[in-house]
Amino acid sequence: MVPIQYYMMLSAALFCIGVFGILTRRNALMFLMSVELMLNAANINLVAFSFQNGNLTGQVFSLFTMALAAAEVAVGIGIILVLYRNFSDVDVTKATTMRW
Amino acid sequence: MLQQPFEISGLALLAPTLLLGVTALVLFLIDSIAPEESSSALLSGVTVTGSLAALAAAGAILVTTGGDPQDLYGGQLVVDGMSLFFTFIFTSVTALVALASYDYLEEFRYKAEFHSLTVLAATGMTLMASSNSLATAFISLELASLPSYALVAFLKNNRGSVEAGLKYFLIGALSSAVFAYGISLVYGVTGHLQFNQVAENLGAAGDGLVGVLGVGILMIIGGFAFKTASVPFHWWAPEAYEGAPAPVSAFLSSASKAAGFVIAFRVFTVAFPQATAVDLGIDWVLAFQVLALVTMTLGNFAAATQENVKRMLAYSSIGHAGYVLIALGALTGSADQALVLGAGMLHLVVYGFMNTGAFLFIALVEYWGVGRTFEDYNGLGKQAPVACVAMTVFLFSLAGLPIGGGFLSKIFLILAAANAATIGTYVLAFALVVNSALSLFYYSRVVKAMWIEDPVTDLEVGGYPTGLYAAIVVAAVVTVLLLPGLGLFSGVAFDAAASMIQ
Amino acid sequence: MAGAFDFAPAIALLPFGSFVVALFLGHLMPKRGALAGIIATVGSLLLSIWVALTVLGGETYNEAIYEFVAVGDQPIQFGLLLDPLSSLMLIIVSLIAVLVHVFSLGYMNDEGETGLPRYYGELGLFTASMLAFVMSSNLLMAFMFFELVGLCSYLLIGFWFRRDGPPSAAKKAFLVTRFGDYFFLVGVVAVFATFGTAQFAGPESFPRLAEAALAGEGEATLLFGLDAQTWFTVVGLLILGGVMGKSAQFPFHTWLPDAMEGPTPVSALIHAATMVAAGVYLVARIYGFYALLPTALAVIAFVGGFTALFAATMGVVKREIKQVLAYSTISQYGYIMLALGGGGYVAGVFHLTTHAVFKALLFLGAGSVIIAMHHNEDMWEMGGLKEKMPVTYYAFLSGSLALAGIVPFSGFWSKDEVLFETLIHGFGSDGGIGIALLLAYAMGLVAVFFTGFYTFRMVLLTFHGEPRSDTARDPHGVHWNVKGPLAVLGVLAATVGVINLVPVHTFVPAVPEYLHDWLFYGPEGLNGTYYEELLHNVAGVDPGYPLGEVGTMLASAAVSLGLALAGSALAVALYRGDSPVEHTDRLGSAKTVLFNNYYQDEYQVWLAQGLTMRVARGADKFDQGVVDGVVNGVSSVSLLGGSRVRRIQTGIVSNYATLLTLGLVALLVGIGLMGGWF
Amino acid sequence: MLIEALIGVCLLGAMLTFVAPDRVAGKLAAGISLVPLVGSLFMYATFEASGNALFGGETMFGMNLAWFELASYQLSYHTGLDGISLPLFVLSTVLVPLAILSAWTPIQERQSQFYGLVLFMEASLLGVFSALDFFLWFVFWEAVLIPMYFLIGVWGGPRRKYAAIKFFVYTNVASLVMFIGFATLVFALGDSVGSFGLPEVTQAIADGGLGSVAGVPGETIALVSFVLMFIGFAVKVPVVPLHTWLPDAHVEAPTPVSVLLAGVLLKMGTYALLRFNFTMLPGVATDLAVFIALIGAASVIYGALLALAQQDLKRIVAYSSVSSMGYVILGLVAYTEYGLGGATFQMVAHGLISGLMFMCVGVVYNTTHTRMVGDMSGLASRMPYTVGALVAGAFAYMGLPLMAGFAGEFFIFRGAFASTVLPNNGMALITGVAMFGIVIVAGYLLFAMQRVLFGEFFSATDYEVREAGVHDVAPLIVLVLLVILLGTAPGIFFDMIVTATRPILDNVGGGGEAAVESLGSVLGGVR
Repeated sequence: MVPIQYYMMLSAALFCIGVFGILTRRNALMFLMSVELMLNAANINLVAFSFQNGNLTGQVFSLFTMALAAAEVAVGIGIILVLYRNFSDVDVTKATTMRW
Repeated sequence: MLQQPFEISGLALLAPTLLLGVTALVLFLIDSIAPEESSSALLSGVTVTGSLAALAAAGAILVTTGGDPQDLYGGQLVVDGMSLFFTFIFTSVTALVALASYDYLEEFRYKAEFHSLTVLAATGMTLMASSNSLATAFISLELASLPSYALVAFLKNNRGSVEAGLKYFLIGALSSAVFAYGISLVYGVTGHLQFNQVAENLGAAGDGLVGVLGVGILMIIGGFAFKTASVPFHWWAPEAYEGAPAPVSAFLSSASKAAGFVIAFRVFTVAFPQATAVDLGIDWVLAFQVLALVTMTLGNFAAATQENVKRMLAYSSIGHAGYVLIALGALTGSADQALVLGAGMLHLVVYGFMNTGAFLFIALVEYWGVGRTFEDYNGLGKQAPVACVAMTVFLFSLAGLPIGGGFLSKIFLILAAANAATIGTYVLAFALVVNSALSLFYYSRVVKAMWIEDPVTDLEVGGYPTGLYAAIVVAAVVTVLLLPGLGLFSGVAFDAAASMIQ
Repeated sequence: MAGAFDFAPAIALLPFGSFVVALFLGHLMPKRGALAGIIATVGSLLLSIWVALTVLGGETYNEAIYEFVAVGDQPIQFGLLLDPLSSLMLIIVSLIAVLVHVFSLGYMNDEGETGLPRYYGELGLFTASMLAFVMSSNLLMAFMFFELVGLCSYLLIGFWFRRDGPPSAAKKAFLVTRFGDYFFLVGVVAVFATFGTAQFAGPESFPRLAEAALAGEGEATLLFGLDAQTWFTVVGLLILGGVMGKSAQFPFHTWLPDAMEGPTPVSALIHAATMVAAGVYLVARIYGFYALLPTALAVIAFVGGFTALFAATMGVVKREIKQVLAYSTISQYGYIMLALGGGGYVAGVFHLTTHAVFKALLFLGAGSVIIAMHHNEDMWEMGGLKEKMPVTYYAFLSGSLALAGIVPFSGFWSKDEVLFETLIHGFGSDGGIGIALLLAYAMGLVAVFFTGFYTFRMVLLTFHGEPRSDTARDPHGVHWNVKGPLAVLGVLAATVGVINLVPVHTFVPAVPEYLHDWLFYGPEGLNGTYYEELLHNVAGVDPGYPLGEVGTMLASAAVSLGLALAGSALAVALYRGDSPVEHTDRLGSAKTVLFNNYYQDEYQVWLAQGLTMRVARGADKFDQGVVDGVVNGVSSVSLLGGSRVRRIQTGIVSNYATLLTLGLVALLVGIGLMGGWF
Repeated sequence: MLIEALIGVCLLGAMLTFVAPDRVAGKLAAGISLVPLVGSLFMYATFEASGNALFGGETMFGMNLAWFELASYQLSYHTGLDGISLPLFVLSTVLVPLAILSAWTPIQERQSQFYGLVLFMEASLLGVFSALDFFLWFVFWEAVLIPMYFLIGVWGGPRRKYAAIKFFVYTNVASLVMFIGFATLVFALGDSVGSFGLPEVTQAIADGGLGSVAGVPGETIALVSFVLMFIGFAVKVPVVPLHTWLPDAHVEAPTPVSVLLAGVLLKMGTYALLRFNFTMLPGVATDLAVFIALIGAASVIYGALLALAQQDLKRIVAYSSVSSMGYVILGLVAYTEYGLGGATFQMVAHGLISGLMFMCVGVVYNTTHTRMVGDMSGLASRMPYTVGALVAGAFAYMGLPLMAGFAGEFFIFRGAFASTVLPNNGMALITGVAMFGIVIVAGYLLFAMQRVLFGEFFSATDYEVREAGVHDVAPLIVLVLLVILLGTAPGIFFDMIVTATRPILDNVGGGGEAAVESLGSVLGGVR
């Protein structure tokens, strides 16, 4: 059996990649994808721990997470659409009419 | 007590949530029957009725059960004094916002969508209040958040609104990912998601997993910090509140913040009891102290020099999040924890009215098209004395002057900090004093503009919208009445807090 | 049956009533309130005489009549103390008040002054306060009325408030006396703190308690760890501060010459005969306390002797008639102080009495001259008034002879006794006090010469020679209401000395010494006999007669009379003739000093305006700059901080994400390190 | 019940006035404010309670109802008057109608709002002096700020916005600091007290309920909360160096507001000091007596010096208030009957006198439109009654006997000089030095009077200067008479004050000896 630590390292790595993507990418879609990576890192953890702990709670919860992620993307895409309509760009750093 | 799913009593206990959900569906229904000519009055009426019905249901349940915790769905949800108390806040704010939206939305299409999104978010918030498991917490949090994103970006041809929505959404998505990851770590260590079971298994972290658990807990804090607009997850708040339609700002800054706090209260008192956590070396109380300090200071200092009233209120809202965080930061072993939590709850209930009222006043000003800066408010008191009196009440109550309940609830927070009697909480108490003084300064800038300054240009307010006025006046009256009448809530609040602390 | 004492409160209340009536109804009355004042003061005079007669019958009165407040067993009361001393003073005050009221008819009404109801009201209030002060049974009550007479003095000096001079003089008078009163007030609270009571008389009075404490009996709270003698001396000197302020003793004398800006009747009443006497009266009143304290006595005597000489020298060069009289007043009160400090209780009171009479006379005489001269006070513009106004002249001359101390006028007797008493006590006492008294005596003696000089310089310049101005050639006539009081006082000034012909009594025991007997056989603890015992037993002040009792007396009298005559003769020599000339240039550089009053005003003005104002302005700068600067600075720094803090909200969502992550990591690391996770 | 009725009248009156048309608002408010006046005089006439409300003494005219529960603490609606609070209560009800009268002339804009706010403030003031539960008291205490902010901010002078916000923020911070102090104190009492009622807390402390909290000994907690409360109240008093809001507020405030500010609001500070610090924590007070006394003396001298340097009449009077309130601090810390009683009496006396002075200056300003000393002179010939009142007020300020100021000051001096709270008669020394204030006060008032009132008439502003109207002068006369009345018969208030301060002294016990040995423990305690 694969030790739980490996799963954790995997998920941590995935999470960090997601964070890195958020910090470096200006494209809203890339931003969204990075968030998905982070959520999936959580899902890996949940499933792995579920297996480790011997209950199904984690697995069930990971299903919910996926569903929510999808919903989130739906809303997100909508917002990105109107962003494009108003700012003619999907660069998240372009929308800076409000600051300070 | 083992509750069977779908047992009739269970459904009855969830009546507020269900009523709100049904209201949202009814709104969709109305919209789909007559998408073009749906009247503002009808939609607002339905929303207000639905919210008030939920409010009444919550009250009825509270009276019937006396606030005793009632587990539902195997303990995934719980209905107790705390959840009902916050349901009261959510539904009141929703009703006020819906009432105000009657005028505010008059010119817009998609009124029904607006109302149903509000009600759906409120539904999510009531579920958050009842969540008794990290899973339901996450789901209900998302249920509250997703409609909020859409609401903020509701004015889709307005760059500000869209930008606000984007920022809110992006930070929100990031935060929920952090939150989810934190949940997964906690689940990994304890093997459970339900709060009481998490608490029972916290000890499992003893064998080398403290770090994992600690990181998980702090990430969960992050999720709540986003919802409550606390440092360092507050970044969305100034822009979202400024850019969003004012009623939405009111809704988010009052109800959504309260929702974040109720789930935080429950998680940290039930799932991660302070004594156990501190024994393990996970001093989340300290973390909240730091967050409270930074949040209130940053919020107030940034608010102090704003030119835009709405943005000032947005920052002040961050400041208030910092105040309420004292309720978590003062949950030390030495504190009377019921007092501390209760103080936070009371501040949120008062804040629900006064802050909503203040933002609704902004909505009124936007409705008039007067302008957004302090100077634009000059001489407004002569034009619209009633609304300006109400705004004065809101602002002074926010500043903690005894014209409304905000006075008592703020000093209760100081009291809570003094009660905990550690160096950290005293620092918080004095920080609150300093910040409160600063807030008095910038709130009174608005008051000064309204009453003391002479208008720069010929100011003409355009009409006296009934719905907005009604909402503002109701909020003002309740705010004032909460000064002598806070006792109506204090019993519930302190009992609820006490029963949760055990 | 109601006796005199039952009506005693009316002595003060009557003039108070006239104050109210004159002030509020005066404008409706003929003579604008003067009648009310005259009636009231005559009533007071009659009652005072009745009281004095009753006291003469051997009765005294010392009762509380009004309880100000009461806390536990330490009430603060208003009471009346009617004994020989106070009843004598009552008569003096009410008598002079009557005369001054009458005189005012001529000086104020006939001259067509406006604001007369205010004038008479204030006179009434003054008289009431002064009489109440005299009757006070305790130190606090005395202090209170002491202050009230100060108020009246302020108001009356500033009566002509439309001019610039009087308000300024009034302010100065109040301020300088206030400075003395500060010490007095500290003394009053010190007396309360020490003894728990401020009663003048009775077995529980503070002088008696002090005596007991010095004898090692009884209880007195000594402060600052001082022994009883030292502490009591401190208290005594504190009270003396008020005395010196009111009685215009050096260095608090500067206000009195300025106070001459007030109407002349006011100068006569307040700044010569009565209010200024309040200070020395107070010393006499609590003589039982001072008699215990040799150091205090020495200070009193020394201050008195110095002031007598100091003021007399300044009087020599003055041009205005009232200025001469003002310095003379200061000087004469110096003598009274000298007497009291020198153990001459009776002598002091005697000189107080005679001085009140002759100085009131001189002021009223000067007032008469001033009326005649159309309010020109410069003596060098006068001359030759003797023929034009004989009544004034002879009355004035009587007062002048008394002032100069020429036998047999009243001033001679009293001044002689003052000097004699000081001399013998100076000889008789051992140690420092003896030397101090002798020094003080010497100064007082020298002052006699100057007194004679300035007195007759004044008389000659005013009344003799040829008129030196048109007004002097054609003076304004005066009426009966001016002449009447002058005549009364002129006679009194010449004769009042008979009340205490001590030297004569020594030779001819049949000649009575009324005042001596009157004061020596008063009520227990308040009489001269008792004071002598105290002086002897406690203070160590004893009489000594180097030339034998009679010889010393004769020698002393001869010396002082000789000096007075010498001074007078010099004045006559210099200023007689039809057209006298100024001789001040002969004084050389001393002239400048004297004309500038030894620069006393300058340094006091510097203290008030130069130093204090500078300190005040400095404090104000400090307050605005530092204290308030900190407050405003905190606010500015906060707002500046606020405007900096908001800059981190850059508007770029990627930055937010970065900061969010950094914040979370910082929190993780911080809490983790503290919890020992790693 | 009567207290509530009067507060209710004020509140209802405030609302009524607020909606009344401007032209009747002044008269309406004056009429309404007569009700509390009559009520409080009735209270005075029928007052027969003795003892101190905080030591279980009988109180009158109040109520005690449960308000709500704060966790394990019961908050109550508890009011009542005792010998300390009744005089101040009466003072408030006397000054408000007079202030309203004096507002008729200068206040011409937004009158109904002005008078409404004044009545609202009266309600709060009455509450402050009658509340006996901490939270209730604190509500009133803070509520006073709101009308004051508007009254200064809307109707004030050129720098009114600055002055208003400065006053607002400064005093608000102070109140909250004080709140922390009191909260700390109550929590340190632990289970020995179940409420924030002032009598309950006082009793619990007196019974030795202060225990150690989290290893911090009770004495230290008492010290800390004393200092916090002292700072909080000191701002209100105000005590040097926390006074700088006062001159600004006074100078900018319109006359009637200055009257109330100086007359009543400052007394809230000393009243609270007496009620809280000096009643509840006498041990700490005597331990810190040397500092407190020095602060008091410094206020006296420094405030007077500042007044000396001013050219604006209002600033002069404002700084004199700082000076006069310093005496009150001295009297309080003395812990003698005359000291405490005199301090309380002085609150009332100074309330009347400073009110009188501000009103006089206000009348002068209404006429000449200037307050600068150099801008006018010789007013006495044009406005005799006003000047008469001003002279009377000035002399009362200087402590002229038979006027209220002297009585208060003398009691304080007498009490403080004899006090033994400091070893080696330190209090006598400090008092003696502080008393020099009576000379300085005379100095600046006499100088100002000489220049403004006397001499040739002159006015730098082109307004016709003549005697003010009846409703301007009448309040002045009334106040002069009251000052004289209180000065000749101080027992009117002093007697009842003393019955109420006696329990405080009893609680201190043998103040004298205890204090001597406690100086050492101060240094120990502070460390």
